Formats: sequence, structure tokens, C-alpha cells
Amino acid sequence: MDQLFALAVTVPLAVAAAISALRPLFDQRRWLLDLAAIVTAASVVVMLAMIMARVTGGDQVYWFAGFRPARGIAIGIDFEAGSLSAGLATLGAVLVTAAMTFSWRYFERVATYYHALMLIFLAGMTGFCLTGDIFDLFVWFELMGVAAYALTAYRPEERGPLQGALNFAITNSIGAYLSLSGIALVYGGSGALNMAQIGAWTTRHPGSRLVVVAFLLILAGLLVKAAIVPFHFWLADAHAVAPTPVCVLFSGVMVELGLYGIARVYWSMFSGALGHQYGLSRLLLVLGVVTAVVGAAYSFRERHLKRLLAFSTISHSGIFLAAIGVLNPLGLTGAAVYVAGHALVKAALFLCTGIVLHRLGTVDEVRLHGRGRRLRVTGLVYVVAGLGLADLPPVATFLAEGWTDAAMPGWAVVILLGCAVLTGGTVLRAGLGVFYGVGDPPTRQAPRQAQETAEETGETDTGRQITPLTMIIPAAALTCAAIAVGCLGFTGLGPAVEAAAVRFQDQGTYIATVLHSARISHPVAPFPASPADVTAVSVATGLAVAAGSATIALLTLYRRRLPLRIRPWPRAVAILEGFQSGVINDYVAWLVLGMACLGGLIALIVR
Amino acid sequence: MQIFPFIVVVWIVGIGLYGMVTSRHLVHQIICLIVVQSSTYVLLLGVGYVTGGAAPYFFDIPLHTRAVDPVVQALALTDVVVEAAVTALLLSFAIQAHKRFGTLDPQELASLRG
Amino acid sequence: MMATATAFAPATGLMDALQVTLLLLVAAGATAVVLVRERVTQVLVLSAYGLLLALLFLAFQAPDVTLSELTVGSVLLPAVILLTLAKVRKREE
Amino acid sequence: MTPPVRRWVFLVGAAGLAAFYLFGLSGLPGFGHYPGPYGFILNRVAVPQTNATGVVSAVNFEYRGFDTVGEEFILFAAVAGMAVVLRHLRGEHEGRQPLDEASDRDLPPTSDAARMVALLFTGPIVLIGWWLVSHAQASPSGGFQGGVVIATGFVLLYLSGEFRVFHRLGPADVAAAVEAVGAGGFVGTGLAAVAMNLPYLKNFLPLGTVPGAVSSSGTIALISFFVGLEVAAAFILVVGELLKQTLLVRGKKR
Repeated sequence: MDQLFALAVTVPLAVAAAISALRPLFDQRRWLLDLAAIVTAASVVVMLAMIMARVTGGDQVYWFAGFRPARGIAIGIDFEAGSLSAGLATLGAVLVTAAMTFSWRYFERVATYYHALMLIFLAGMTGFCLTGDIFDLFVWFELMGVAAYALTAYRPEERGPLQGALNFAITNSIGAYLSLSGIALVYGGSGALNMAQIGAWTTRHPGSRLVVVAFLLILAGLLVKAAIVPFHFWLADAHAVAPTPVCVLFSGVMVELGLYGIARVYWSMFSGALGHQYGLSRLLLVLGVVTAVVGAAYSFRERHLKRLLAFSTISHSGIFLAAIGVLNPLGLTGAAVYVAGHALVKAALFLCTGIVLHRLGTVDEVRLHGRGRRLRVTGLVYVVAGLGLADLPPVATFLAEGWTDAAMPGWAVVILLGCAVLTGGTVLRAGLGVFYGVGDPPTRQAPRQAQETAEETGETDTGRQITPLTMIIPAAALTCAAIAVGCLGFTGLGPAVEAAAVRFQDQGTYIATVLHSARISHPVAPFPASPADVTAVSVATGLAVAAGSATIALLTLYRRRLPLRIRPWPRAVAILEGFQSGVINDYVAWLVLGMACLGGLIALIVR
Repeated sequence: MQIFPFIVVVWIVGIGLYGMVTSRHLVHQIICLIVVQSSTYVLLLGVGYVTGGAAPYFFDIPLHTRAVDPVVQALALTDVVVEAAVTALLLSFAIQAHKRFGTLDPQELASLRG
Repeated sequence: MMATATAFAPATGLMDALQVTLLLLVAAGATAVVLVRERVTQVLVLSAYGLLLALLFLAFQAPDVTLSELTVGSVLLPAVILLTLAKVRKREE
Repeated sequence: MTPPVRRWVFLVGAAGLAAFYLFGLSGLPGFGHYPGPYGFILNRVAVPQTNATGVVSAVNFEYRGFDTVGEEFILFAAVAGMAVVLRHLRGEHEGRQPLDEASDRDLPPTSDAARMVALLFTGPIVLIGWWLVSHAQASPSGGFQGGVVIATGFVLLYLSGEFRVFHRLGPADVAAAVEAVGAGGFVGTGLAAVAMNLPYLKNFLPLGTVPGAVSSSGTIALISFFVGLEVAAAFILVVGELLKQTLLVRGKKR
């Protein structure tokens, strides 16, 4: 019995309650509040890392209140940790620690509730990763959501935040209600809430209409959270307005948790009933590719630094979904490492953007052109992280890139590499332009967008002369961590993650572990697993993507010197703008239409 | 009677979503969200119902009486209370939006966003 | 087993009729909540809808949920919404 | 999208989704034929195992108590979020006070009869709520229902126009602290079990001898108490925040 499982979730909750109860104590001592929050988050990192170390030899289960299952029937709630779930939770805790450190000096005044909400968000993430009960999953999902809505609206003096928070909250709530309906549906059939027990039940009812519909409904909330097209609209609105440390969590792990949820739900509850079907895999793959393309296209035409990064997150979310969607161990291995590498560099990019806002008072790429020259360290970190986003070896993303490429069909690889080049190029364009003044100086302002970005100034007072160490160190540390993980790839990271992926995908082992306390250390891969090594091809691809990104960045920065002028087709631009309208009614309509299309396709494919 | 309650569930979801799509007022939209949400309670309690079953309290009835499912009731019970607070959070967003822009029409709010 | 069950629950036929009536009322109530666009009236309709839901839950043998829904759905939530409307109306005029 | 286009997109989607949803629902065992086993097993074992005769409370506070921890904090986060969102309206921009916050705005007068009725009802309602909170294990009651009933009593006090009475009885700071104590107490009860090297939330108090009595079923009563505190305080805070927005007593010299 391992109490760490319970403590990793309940300690941050207890601290959140304690600092709220003792609020007057912290009125004059904000450092105490920051310290308490950072120490708590860091201790959660340690606890989760210990859990991760313990589960390398096989998953472990913790039964709350000691209600162990009897004869294959669970009456309590369990936590089930494997390497992948514990690893993702650890990643989330690391990012929370970094974000809390960053916000120490970032916010001038900050209410106790900010810290409490961040800790609650942390607990929600951890619970979501570790739980083995489908309703419990929903509870932590909701908890994470509510904390996130509140954090998005944290600076209500801007005009933006409420719009973003409202769109975020309403779309996510609808997704959550659909998920809950799916849970009710599967409960009505199986009479179980434990995911292993449901898995055992669905395996006995393969292809039942109840199972198919419940699967998609449960996915609804997760797809919304993962910002998969056409459920992605909320993400850019929320990112544009949420405070930077919060953006770090949204892009770094919250979106990825949605994808983790999809993988978890599929492999623990439905893989036996729905099978490793070619059609289902193709559906997820196409969905991922479309998302990647849409995200990359929107990212490219954006000049608001935070929205730009937000759209690149959508693009990467699509890549992850495609990698998970191939439904084999190598794809999942690639997705897992990709998520880690992406989270680290994306968080660093957001933190650098926060520093730019802190020092220069705006996040408009054009207005900032060349103004970031003084921020030498920040600029360096930004560009290195940007290259990391473009899969430059030895940043961890290149490893993942190689593995996902090996796992996917050729056409998807080509398109996804194109998306990686485009988003990488966009981020590098911004970095080179802002921090090094590369490219032609801007000429005229589009007044509307200029006004929008100018309103971002409220987070901190403008025109500061130095960057506090607590702001730059987390950014630099995260980038270094991404490189370190990449270097691990040369010393056997691949096979270890792949073993974890095989275990994650083995439903039989999962059920036996949870319901019958079996310890199976060597599960069998449902597909013959190709070895996850660092190959010359993956290094070359990584270098090529990075080079391509740099080329795109330079081409767009010097576009006015090009012999031929590339003009966007105005009508296409208008259509693109029309989709991202900011009107919540539109988002709801797309969500419903998207669910209907997916439902029709899944019903056709699976039955 | 076999599927009728579930048809009602689908109707409630549909009408609630319809209200959200056509609404021109944020508070009305949030009320429609409450309607969508209420469908989950009807569904939960509907799937756990047992024809002729008693309520799951064994204070004054013998232990082996046939009773309806207590689990869905527990889930719905907490959800009713908790989601009310979440709704209040959404309403406070609406109040703030109104404060800042003087309107609660989603269309106008979006165009104001810039 | 069945004999004891019927002793403690109303006759099945009667229960069925009650449930069907309440389900129909709930469906109609939901429709009314959505379609009534006059703000304050809508809140009153919402309150009535909460009451109907509470009755339906009672017919589903869930007195616990009834109690929650009764206080939350037909008193607290409408009160909260009315307060919100009172706040935002002041400047609409 | 223009509203008509949007409506068509929605109607097409909704028709598809409804068909799909119904397709799935038709695969259920049918209304009234819940197959079990989860609920049936709990109905059988809950009373002997926990000494609580209300199985729903046993599920909420014992078998699935960990869910309830999460739900509690959803409530907590929502109320904290409200305080965060509305705080700027209250204090911080003294310079540009919006029109509707002018300090001469006063409470609408309440008729004496209405006030009497409300005041008469408040006491009993709070008492009923308290009874519900403390009888989680027996009948259809428990912290959630009791908490909202207590909050309703306070809301009546509000509506009676006795805003200042309300403030004396439930000042926002105290309510916020009580709320945090309620949430923390629940988590803490679970942690106490961990400190005794039992699984989290394991019932560590004696179960009593009479099923359904107030002193029976160990931690269920304790947790219900904390949940009641949290829920009541949370809703008092919610209503209080909104009322402050509407009536703005802030401008008046107290």
C-alpha cells in the first residue's frame, strides 16, 4: 500500500484550503504565500517522481478507503499508475512549479486565491492522470476545468479575459456534460464505474451500439480539451487572455491531458470491444492531420505572440493525436516523448513571451520588431526553444519526431512534417524579428490588431529595466531539460518508454492488475513493436525540419525583397477569420456538427 | 416505457443546445446550459432505476428489499449542488462582461473583442 | 422477493403513469425555459422546471436528489440569476 | 456565421447527434431494468459495513468519498473564481466608479410583513438544514442537501432586506474562512487515516451499535459535517457576492 498515491493529490488540496483559511496571515507576507505554493508544487514533483520510479516494473494500484475489489467487482475508487500516467503527472507538476516560480515577481499584486487555484489545478491534473475510475476521471476533469476558467479570468480589467474565459467555460462545460452522458450510458450497460471492470464488460459486448455511442460521448469532453478541430475554437481565445503563467499550463499539459484521456479511455475500456481497427485508426489519424494543418495555418498568420503560440499548440495537438491514433506502441512512444519535449519548450516560449510583456509592455510581433535586442538571455532562450519546437537535435522533440514518422503512413508523415516546419518557422520568425531585429522593419499597422495587442499591457507594469532571475531561470531550466531529455534518447530512453507504451496498451494486463491484483511485468504488445532507437534518419529529419523552419522564418521576414509577391487570397482569409469568430453560439454549433459527423463515421466504421 | 425516458433526455439536450445556439443574451445562454446539464441528471437516475424498487434507505424497510441504484443518486446529488456553483461562476463572468462592454449579446461582445 | 418489493413501493402501473406524466412535463418545461425570452419570466419558468425535475426524481425513488434539486434548482439558482439580472439591467435601461 | 446559417449548421448537426445518441440509448437494457452489479451490491453490503442506513450517503462519504473530495474542491474553486472575478468591481478602481455604484443608492424598503415572514422562516429553515447535515447516515439527508438548505435560510434573511443583519451573522471573511475549513476538514479527515497508516479516507472512528443513529457510522458523520460547512458557506458567499454587486452597500458608511 503506497500512501504517496493519495498524498500527491490531497496535499496540494489541503495546502490550498489552508492558505485560504489563513488568508489574513499572508496579507503583508506575500513571499510566504509564494514559498508555500512553490514548495508544495515541488514536493508533488518529488512524490510523483518516486511513484514513477516504483512503477517501472509494473503498474500499481491504490484503493481509496481500502475497498478492494472482490470477484472482479470494484466497489471503491482506485488510482492506477503506470510509467506513462505517472510521467505525465510529473510533467504537469514540474510546469506548475516553474509557473509558480515565474509568477513570484510577475504579478505585482496577487490574491491568495491565485495560489489556491493553481494548487487545485495541480491536484486536478494529478488525479486525472492517476485515477482508474471513469467518474473519478470526470470529477478531476471538471476540477481542472473550473480552476482553469477562474485562472483565465484572472485579470478582469482587460476586455479580453472575460470573452476568452466565457468561451472556454461554456464549450468545455458542454463537452463535459456529453462526457458525463457517455459515462451514464456505459454505467447503464455495465453497472460499473471502474475502468478495468468496464473494460472487462465491453470486451464481452464487442461492437454493441451502446459501447460505440458511449465511447464517442465520453470522448467529447476530452476532444474539446485537446483542442481537436472542430472543437478547438476556445483555445486561442483563452490563451490570448489568460495570464502567461497560466498559459504555460494550458499549452504545456492541459491540452495534452485531453489526449492522454482519450488514450486512457480507449485502451482501458474500449480497445477490446472496438478492436485495433484500421478504420478507427484512420479516423483518428485524419482528425489529427486536419487539426495540425488548421493550427499551423492560423498560427502562421498571427502576430499576437500568445495567440501565435496557442495556434501552434493546436497544430501539435493534432500531431499527437495522429501519433496516438496509429494505435501501435511506437506511435504512443513517439507521442509520449513528443508531449514531454513540446511541453518543456512551449512552456519556455510562453515564459519568454511573459518576460517580453513584463519588460516591453506588449505582445504584438510587429510593434516589438527589434525592440527585444536588450533582452539577450531571453532572446537566446526563445530562439533555442523555438528551434526545439522545430525538432532540432538534440532537443527531445526530434526523438519523438523520428518515432512518430516511423509509426505513421507516408502521406501523413509528409503533411505533419510540413506543419512542424510551418509552426517552427512562425515561432522563429517572431523570435528573430523581436529579439534580433532580423528582417525588414515594419511599415504600417493594421489598426484593429494593434489595438487588440496593445490591451495586453495590464499584467505587469511596463518598462522595467531588469528581468528578475525568478523569471528567466525557469525558462532557461525548462529549455535545458528538453535538451537533457533529448540526450537521454542516446542512452536507452526509447526502449524504456516503449515498454511503458506496450503496458499502457495492454488491456488484459490492465484489467488483471486492477481487478485481480496480478503483477505482470512483461506484457505482450498487441502489435509487433518496432524498436525505438535514435537513427540517422531521425537526426537528419530533425535537422531538415529545423533548417526548413529557419528558411521559412527568413523568407517571411524578408518577404518584401522577394522577386515575386505572395498575396493571401482575401476571400480565403475572410473565411478563415469567420471560423474563429469569437461568438460562442458559433462554437456550440460547430461542436454539435462535429460530434454528429464523428458519430456517424464511428458508427459506420466500427459496426 | 422502455426507451421513453431516454427520448426525453435527448430532447432536453437538443432543446438546450438549440437555445444556446440561437441565444442573443449571455444570461439566457447560461440558463440554457443549465437545461443541457439537467439532462444528465435525468439520464443518470433513469439508467439506475429499477421497476418497483424502493428508495435506497434501509431505515424502516428490511435489508433485502429490492431498491434502486444508490450510486447514480450519489453522483447526481453532488453534481446538482456543485454545478450550481459553477453556474454562479459563469454568471459572474457575465456580470463582468456587462460591466466592461455594456452588452450581453455574444455577437456584439465578439466584435468588441477586436 | 417481488412480494416484499411491491409491499414497499406503489403499484407499478400507477408509478408508470406518474413517471410518464412527469417526464412529459419536464420535457415541456425544458422547452419553455429555452423558448421564453423575457428575462424575469424565464427565471420563474426555470424555477418551476426545477420543481418539476425534483418531482420527477422523487418518482425515480431518489429523495436525496429531490432535496438537492428542490433547494438548488428552484430556489438558489433562480435567486442567483435574478440577482445577476438585477445587476445587469440597471445599465441596459 | 450569420444567425440563419448558424441555425442550419446546428439543426443538421443536432439531428445527427440526436440520432446517434438515441441509437446508443436504445442499446441500454431498458428503463427500469438496471442490470447492476455495483448498486445492488452496495445496497446489500452498505448497511452492515458502515452502519449507515442511507446508502446514498454511504456512497458519497465512504465508498466513493474520494470523488466527493474532488467535487468539494470544484465548489471551492468556483467560489474562489467568483471572488477573483468580481473583486475588481468592488474595491480597486475608486477613481472611475461606474454610475450604478453611486453611493447614494440605497436598499429598497421592505414591507414589515415580508420582513416578519422571512425572519420567522429563517430560523426553522437553518435548523432543518442543520438536522439534515447531522443525519447523513440515516435518511435522505447529508452535508450537501443540508448545506444548501442552510444557505437558503440565509438567503431569506437577505431577501427580507435585513442586509446588515445578514452581514453581522455571515460576514464574507468569516464565510470564506468557514468554507476553507470545511474543504480542508474533509481532506484532513482523509489524511488523518493516512497518518494512522490506513488507506486514505478509511473510516477510523467507531461505527456505533445502532444502524442509522447519529453516533453511528464513524467518519461519515464527520465528513458530512465538513461538507455541510463548506456547502453552506459557499452558497452564502455566492449570494453575498452577487448581492454586493446589486446593492452596493460598500458606498455607504457603515
